Amino acid sequence: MSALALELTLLGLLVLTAALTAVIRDVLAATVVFAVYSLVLSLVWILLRAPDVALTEAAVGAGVVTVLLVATIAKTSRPTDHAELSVRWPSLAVIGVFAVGIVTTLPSLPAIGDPTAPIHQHLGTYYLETAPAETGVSNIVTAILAAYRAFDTFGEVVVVFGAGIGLLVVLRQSGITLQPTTGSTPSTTDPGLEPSTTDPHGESSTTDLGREPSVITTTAIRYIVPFVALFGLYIAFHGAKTAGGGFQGGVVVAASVVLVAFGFGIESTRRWLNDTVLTAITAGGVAAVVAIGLGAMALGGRFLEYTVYPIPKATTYGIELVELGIGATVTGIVLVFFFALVGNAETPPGESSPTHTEESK
Amino acid sequence: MALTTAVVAGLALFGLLFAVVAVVGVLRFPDLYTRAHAVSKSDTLGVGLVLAAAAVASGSVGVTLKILFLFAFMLVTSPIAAHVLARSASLDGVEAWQVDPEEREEREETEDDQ
Amino acid sequence: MIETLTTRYTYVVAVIVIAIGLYVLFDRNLIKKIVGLNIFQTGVFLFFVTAGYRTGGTPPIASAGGGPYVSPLPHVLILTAIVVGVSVTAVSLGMVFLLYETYGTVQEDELREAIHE
Amino acid sequence: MIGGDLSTRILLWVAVAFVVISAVVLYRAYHGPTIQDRLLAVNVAGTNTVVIIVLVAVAFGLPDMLDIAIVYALLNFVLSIAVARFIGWEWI
Repeated sequence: MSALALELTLLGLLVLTAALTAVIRDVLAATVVFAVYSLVLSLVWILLRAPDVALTEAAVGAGVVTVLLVATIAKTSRPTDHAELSVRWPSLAVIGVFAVGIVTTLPSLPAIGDPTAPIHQHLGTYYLETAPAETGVSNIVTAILAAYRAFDTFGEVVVVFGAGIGLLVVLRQSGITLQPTTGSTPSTTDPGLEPSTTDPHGESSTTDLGREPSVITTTAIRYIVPFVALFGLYIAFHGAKTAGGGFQGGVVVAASVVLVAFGFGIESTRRWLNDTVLTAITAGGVAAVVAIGLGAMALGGRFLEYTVYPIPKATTYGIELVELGIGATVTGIVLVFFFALVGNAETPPGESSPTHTEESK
Repeated sequence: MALTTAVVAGLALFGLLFAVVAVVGVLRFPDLYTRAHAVSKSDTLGVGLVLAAAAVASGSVGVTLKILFLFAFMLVTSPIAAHVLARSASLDGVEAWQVDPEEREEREETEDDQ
Repeated sequence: MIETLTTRYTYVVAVIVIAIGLYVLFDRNLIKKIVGLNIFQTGVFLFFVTAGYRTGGTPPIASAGGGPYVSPLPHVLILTAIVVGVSVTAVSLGMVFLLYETYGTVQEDELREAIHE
Repeated sequence: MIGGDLSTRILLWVAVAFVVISAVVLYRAYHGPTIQDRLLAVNVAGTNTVVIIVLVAVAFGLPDMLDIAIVYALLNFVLSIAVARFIGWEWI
């Protein structure tokens, strides 16, 4: 009974937060409510016994999407502070008809959780029975992801890699590159932002954000970052045994670097993590997956067929190495997202674009 | 058996009380600084008590260790997050709430003639 | 109708979330469109993962005598879909930023006028 | 099994209470005059989510879910710091 009550309240809150995101006019308030939506959604995944999906939703929702959304909002529009609600009734009516149309088809589906439903009969049971034995990995989701559907996961890694490259290409048009500004050139002539004078030993006196980070934050970050990075690696490494995997671990490790970036200044972090390191991590991850795949072909098997490798328990190691490849790529790409969208702190948006007028919407 | 249930119930409800107090603080307090104050104190304590209740209810050492780490981490980070928010607000020029002058005089008069 | 509600309420919630996602997709502000796309996606994911659910099922992590497992197939599909969804969101945010840099607005109607000039 | 003995039922009902609290905090997320108010609401919602995950993990006997709670605790901290520091720089 209480489990049902929890499920219903969570689903109710899910719909409430989604509806609130829809009706709030101010985009930043909507994004904040969307962050709460992502939190509730992760809980729904847990109730539906999907730990891997919940972990990914946690990594994505709190780690990547919300930060990028707020970064873009802060850089583009000047949000109004009073959040009023507004509803466009005509589009609501059309979508309402669409939704009712779909709901009428629901009775044809099997009831939720019904063991006799077809999904629990054919392919599902095959994987549940043979996967642990065949791949020697107890997390069946990771087994399917990295062994049976390894080629598809390889495609997913390339998609993430492509997204990073795509973002850089898109942003290059507007003159934003990942190049750390070498030397301590004063960032802008704008009196508002003091020039970020970096002392010879690289510790910039005022961070490029133009504000001295409070001692509390920097010391706290200095103690917390190792735990965050270590836990990210644990999730990436341990993806085969418990819920987790390369992607979620990669995001958490990237979050630890983001912490360093905010604790000690984006400028110095970018100089520490300059382009060669970033490209090495991202390309290295994809290269690792390709190497494993081609190595299997070299030994006479098909692409990414682990069993061909002579070592014992080849599939287990194959899965874990592919997961680490994904983790490395995702860490690099999330950092590229962060540095590209958030990182160019030197040129506040006002200056770089000629057509930008002062009271832009 | 009944003892653990009683302990779990006590801890959980007490923790819930503090969480409710924190949320009431977040909604009712006049300005950001008092709200951040409420969250960093009452919420952390409320969460700690409920986590303790969960640890007692679980009974297994592994789970209790993880919950202990979780609570230690939140004990450190939750106040710091509130600090960072308050600092970012003060740098942005969000003024703290004061009783406005006329109200203060009335209050002083009422106190004098009591 | 009642029978659908009692045994398939999560599907109904999934459809509602998909509808809200569509509604937000038609918003004027480009960034809210991206948020709407995300909500729409999660609605579809909810539909998939609920299909795989099994009453009294345990998560698909093989453990001795793990009891009836929840079907792992929807989880695998959704994991890949979430990753692709994040990539799409990041690149589209980059494009919104580029549009803002060149035309100075993120509102769809103002953008259309600015492009026509 | 799940709602079986009393302590798991208590945990689940406390989890329901925390979900309601997160819903109530939404008002501050929507109305909050300043940006930092909204971030505070997300911070409270995040902490509540961590607690709900732990309660559900213990009530349903799924120890793996605690990793998710830890990830959320880490990422909520990163989110609060990243967004607060980032917004402080802009004119908002």
